[in-house]
Amino acid sequence: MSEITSANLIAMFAEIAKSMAEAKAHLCELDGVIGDADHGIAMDLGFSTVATNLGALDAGTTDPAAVFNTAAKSFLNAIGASSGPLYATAFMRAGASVKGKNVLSDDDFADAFIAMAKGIQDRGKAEIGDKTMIDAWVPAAEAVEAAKARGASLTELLDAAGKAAETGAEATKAMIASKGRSARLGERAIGHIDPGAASAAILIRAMGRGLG
Amino acid sequence: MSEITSANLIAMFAEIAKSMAEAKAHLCELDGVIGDADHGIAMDLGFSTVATNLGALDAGTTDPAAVFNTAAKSFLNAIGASSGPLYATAFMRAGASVKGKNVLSDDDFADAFIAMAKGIQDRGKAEIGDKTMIDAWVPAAEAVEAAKARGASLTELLDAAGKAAETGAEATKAMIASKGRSARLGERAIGHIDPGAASAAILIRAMGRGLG
Amino acid sequence: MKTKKIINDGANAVDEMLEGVLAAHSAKVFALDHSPRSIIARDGARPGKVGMVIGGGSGHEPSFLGFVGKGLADAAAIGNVFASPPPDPIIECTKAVNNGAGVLYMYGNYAGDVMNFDMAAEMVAMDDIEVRTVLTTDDVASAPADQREKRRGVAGNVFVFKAAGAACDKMLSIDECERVARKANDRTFTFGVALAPCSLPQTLKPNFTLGEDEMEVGMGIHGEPGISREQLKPADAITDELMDKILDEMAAPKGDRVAVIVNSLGSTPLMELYIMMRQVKKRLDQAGLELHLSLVGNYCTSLEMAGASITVMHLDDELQEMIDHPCDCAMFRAG
Amino acid sequence: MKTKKIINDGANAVDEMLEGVLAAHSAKVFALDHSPRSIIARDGARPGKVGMVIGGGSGHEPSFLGFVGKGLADAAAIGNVFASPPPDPIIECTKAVNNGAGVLYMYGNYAGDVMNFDMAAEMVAMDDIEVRTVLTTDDVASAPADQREKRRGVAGNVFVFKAAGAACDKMLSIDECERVARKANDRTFTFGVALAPCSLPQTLKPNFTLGEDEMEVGMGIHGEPGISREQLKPADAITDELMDKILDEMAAPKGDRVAVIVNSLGSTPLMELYIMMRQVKKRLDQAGLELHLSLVGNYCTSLEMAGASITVMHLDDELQEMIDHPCDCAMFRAG
Ligand SMILES: Nc1ncnc2c1ncn2[C@@H]1O[C@H](COP(=O)(O)OP(=O)(O)O)[C@@H](O)[C@H]1O
Ligand SMILES: Nc1ncnc2c1ncn2[C@@H]1O[C@H](COP(=O)(O)OP(=O)(O)O)[C@@H](O)[C@H]1O
Ligand SMILES: [Mg+2]
Ligand SMILES: [Mg+2]
Ligand SMILES: [Mg+2]
Ligand SMILES: [Mg+2]
Repeated sequence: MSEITSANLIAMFAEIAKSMAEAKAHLCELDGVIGDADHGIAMDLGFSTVATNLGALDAGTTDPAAVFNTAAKSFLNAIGASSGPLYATAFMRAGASVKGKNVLSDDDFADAFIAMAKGIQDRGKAEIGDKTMIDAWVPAAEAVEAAKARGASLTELLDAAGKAAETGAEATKAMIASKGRSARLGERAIGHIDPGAASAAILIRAMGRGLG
Repeated sequence: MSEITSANLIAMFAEIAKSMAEAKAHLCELDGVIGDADHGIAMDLGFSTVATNLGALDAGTTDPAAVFNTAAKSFLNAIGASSGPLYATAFMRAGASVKGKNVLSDDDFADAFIAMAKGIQDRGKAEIGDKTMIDAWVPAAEAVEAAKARGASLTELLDAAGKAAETGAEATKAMIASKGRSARLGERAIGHIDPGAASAAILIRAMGRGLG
Repeated sequence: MKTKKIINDGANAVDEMLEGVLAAHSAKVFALDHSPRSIIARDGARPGKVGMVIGGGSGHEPSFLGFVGKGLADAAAIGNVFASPPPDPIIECTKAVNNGAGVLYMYGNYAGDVMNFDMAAEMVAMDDIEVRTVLTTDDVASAPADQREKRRGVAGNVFVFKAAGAACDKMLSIDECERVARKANDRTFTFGVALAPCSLPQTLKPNFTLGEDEMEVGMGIHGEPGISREQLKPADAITDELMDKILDEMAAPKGDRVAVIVNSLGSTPLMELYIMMRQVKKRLDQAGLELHLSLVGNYCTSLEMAGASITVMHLDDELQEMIDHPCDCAMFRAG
Repeated sequence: MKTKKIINDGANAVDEMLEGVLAAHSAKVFALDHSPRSIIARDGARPGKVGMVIGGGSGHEPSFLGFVGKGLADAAAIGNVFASPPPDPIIECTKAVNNGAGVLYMYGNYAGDVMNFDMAAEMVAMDDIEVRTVLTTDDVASAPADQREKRRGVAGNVFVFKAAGAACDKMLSIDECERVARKANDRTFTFGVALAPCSLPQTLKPNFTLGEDEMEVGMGIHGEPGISREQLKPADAITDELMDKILDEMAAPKGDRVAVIVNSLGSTPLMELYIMMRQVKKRLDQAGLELHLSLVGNYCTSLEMAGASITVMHLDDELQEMIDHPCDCAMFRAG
């Protein structure tokens, strides 16, 4: 795909919503072990609200920045919680990075993706190794950066991002948490995947499918 | 036995206490089905307190009436509940019926037994067929009356009482309750033995063993 | 499998609880030295005032001991878990709050309580203390309407005691206090459902069993079976079932005022109670009744039983005045 | 097996609960028309007074919405179950209670709440509303003493909010209110145990598992794992374990006064709480500390979780005055 339209973005968010609905119980289980068992509820509710609100937009008259901003506001207001501000910031930053454009090139989308990861980092102040969604998003953003540099197709780029996110999420198993609810667990968190990292990998994979 | 002393009565109450301790869980289960699941607790606590308090008496200087009255007061104060006033009245009536005697003949004991059943009836106002302990006590008292009339031994008399009580208790299975907690159950009480009738049969059997 | 509880020896649970109550609320209540299960209000009985003694089994906290205090009961006699107190603590409570103006006994209508309180009343009559007894019979599930006197007393106790306590606090005569108490009881209706059992501290065994998706309609507050076992329904449907019966029996004309308790049987949390309250309000609105006061929370419990009851008191000017009258107890304040 | 709850659709539980709260307590609180999850005190904000906004996830009732009212918080922003509210209702609460004297944000220290309240604070700063934030960090189980700022806020909220609310009600300046709030938090310590899990209304699945005779020491109020899993012990031993740590950290000199909360996490009944209270009093007596005030009951819950926490606030004259100051909320009264 060489041009990503608002309609494409809306379809992408619909695909994310679909995958979160499917992953809901699984994500709640992961969160139950080291957190408060609601991460699946939050992600499902958040993205289903996003999908509904985006569905009400006229894709023809809404620019990509507005799509991202609507997603941000919808997600935030639907759920609050930790994921709310993190993903709302991600989508606002994506919106800011594509401000003024009517359609996005693959490079524009890569920049938006990188802005998302940066937004989550700025909002949550987590580092790699803190056992959070950052452990999926930062490697994914790095993979996107590399794919962009080598001129990869959008499909390749998002596939690389998905792989990196999955590897990063898997790696949280071995970590002690130092941000979020599980930060108080110490050693007891080891062996359990971080739910936010797991959902990040699912989300990034859904992006690939939604835009593919 | 032709003479029943205070020491014999104290031994009888000790035997009752022992059998209630054994029947505790069973009686709670019966009460759980149609009542509030505490009948075993009440009977066990009540008679263990009776046994303790009687154990502190000097059997040589305490007359049978005083034994019954101590049993009545101990039982009542230990448990309250429904069984408390019913058995306390039973034992006070038994005490009154043997007032002034130092030892009891078999006939005296038969009269005391009959007074107990009468006391429970007076206090609780239940009739035969109401699905209460009365369904065990009244047939037992009738058996005692008949045994006394035919000059049966104390052992025979208490055995007849025990049999009658057991038959009476068993018969409560078929009844709809009209006194006590299960009175609100209507048809749903059918098929379940009344816990107070069950414990009455156990108590009367223990009397036989305790005086035997 | 045993129910987990934060207790020491189950046999001592009631006495240890009372020690904790006295430690926490020594400014409001004390126990008689010679009768530790007689809980007396510090600011209750006074010359010329009708004394008010309530009581019943333990395990229903804050009922009954939590309602002892200025403007409500002057004393409570405390029984074992789910068992009436014996006459002795009732007698001691009576003597402690008697000021010659008579003493009102108020408690739920259960065979055990009736026998023990009646025995106490007979004994104190010998000391020339005039006792009047008003039984609460608010549980609509426990007998047909034409046999009101056979019904059990449940969460409606709170309103009935409250009204009677106010009458006593206003220094009305024993005749008047009794009249108010009877009227309060006549106009109070409770209906509840249980979702899961509780366990007595002495056994730690559930006192009844319910299927995975069943509820017992009309369950008693000691786990006595109710009137029907049904599939668990949505909150609005449950509330409707309870309110249908209550509103029907109450037969209040449009424009009248009511007071409501949405009561947890123990472990049902406030979130669920308020979801029920929402539908209660809808039903009252539809019936044209004005909601004057709502109590939502744990008022008459069955240890950790799951479930809830709805109580509606049909107010008149007098009852409203009594319900609004201030009271200040260890576990309940109003006005 | 699903947990039985009296709800309709789990997805609507919070909003339906709020409708019920408004129906029951319309005299005390209202929701903003344009922001139904912003609950405002009728008799709260007034000219010259520092506004006080609290908030957090639902499922902890009576926290937080029950503490909105005269003398305590002026508003609460309500989140989904166990989830911080988003910035919008916080912003609307802030605007509703702002009177130019500044607004105090108070809430438990959780990543989600911090992010959402901070976003709100950034937004209202653009409207020239001065916001000060005081996080509660009373849970001694959630980080070592030298990392107090990492600790969670749990039932100690009640005392910390109460003290701050009194300072606001006494018309102290924003600097003073903030100082009182910080001091209250610094001197408040909570430690708890969980015996059984709760289930979110959306899933009806227990949010953690515990063995048949296990308890989790230091469990968070959202079911976050605590610091150790132990065999269930007798009430006195549990209370000792909690009090040992609290008294050690509090390090109060003999003769000082304290206020105590023995809090149910949901389904642990009053009987058990008062049995704990009994041992709390013994430990305070041994430490030579005077028990000034006790709250025993459901103050900061986790839906129907079983378990309890003990909170001790180390009073000084100022905090005692703040704790005794009258307040009158939908679900809490004092003074
Ligand atoms: N400061 C942070 N930075 C990045 N991610 C975070 C941070 N705090 C929490 N998270 C992520 O949020 C996830 C939990 O989200 P969720 O369950 O929706 O929120 P809550 O913890 O409020 O219940 C964690 O698994 C973690 O990945
Ligand atoms: N009025 C009565 N007359 C005779 N027996 C009664 C009466 N009421 C109740 N009982 C007996 O008491 C038994 C229940 O006793 P118990 O469980 O100890 O008391 P409670 O009902 O107060 O829990 C019933 O099974 C019944 O046999
Ligand atoms: Mg979570
Ligand atoms: Mg019983
Ligand atoms: Mg009983
Ligand atoms: Mg959460």
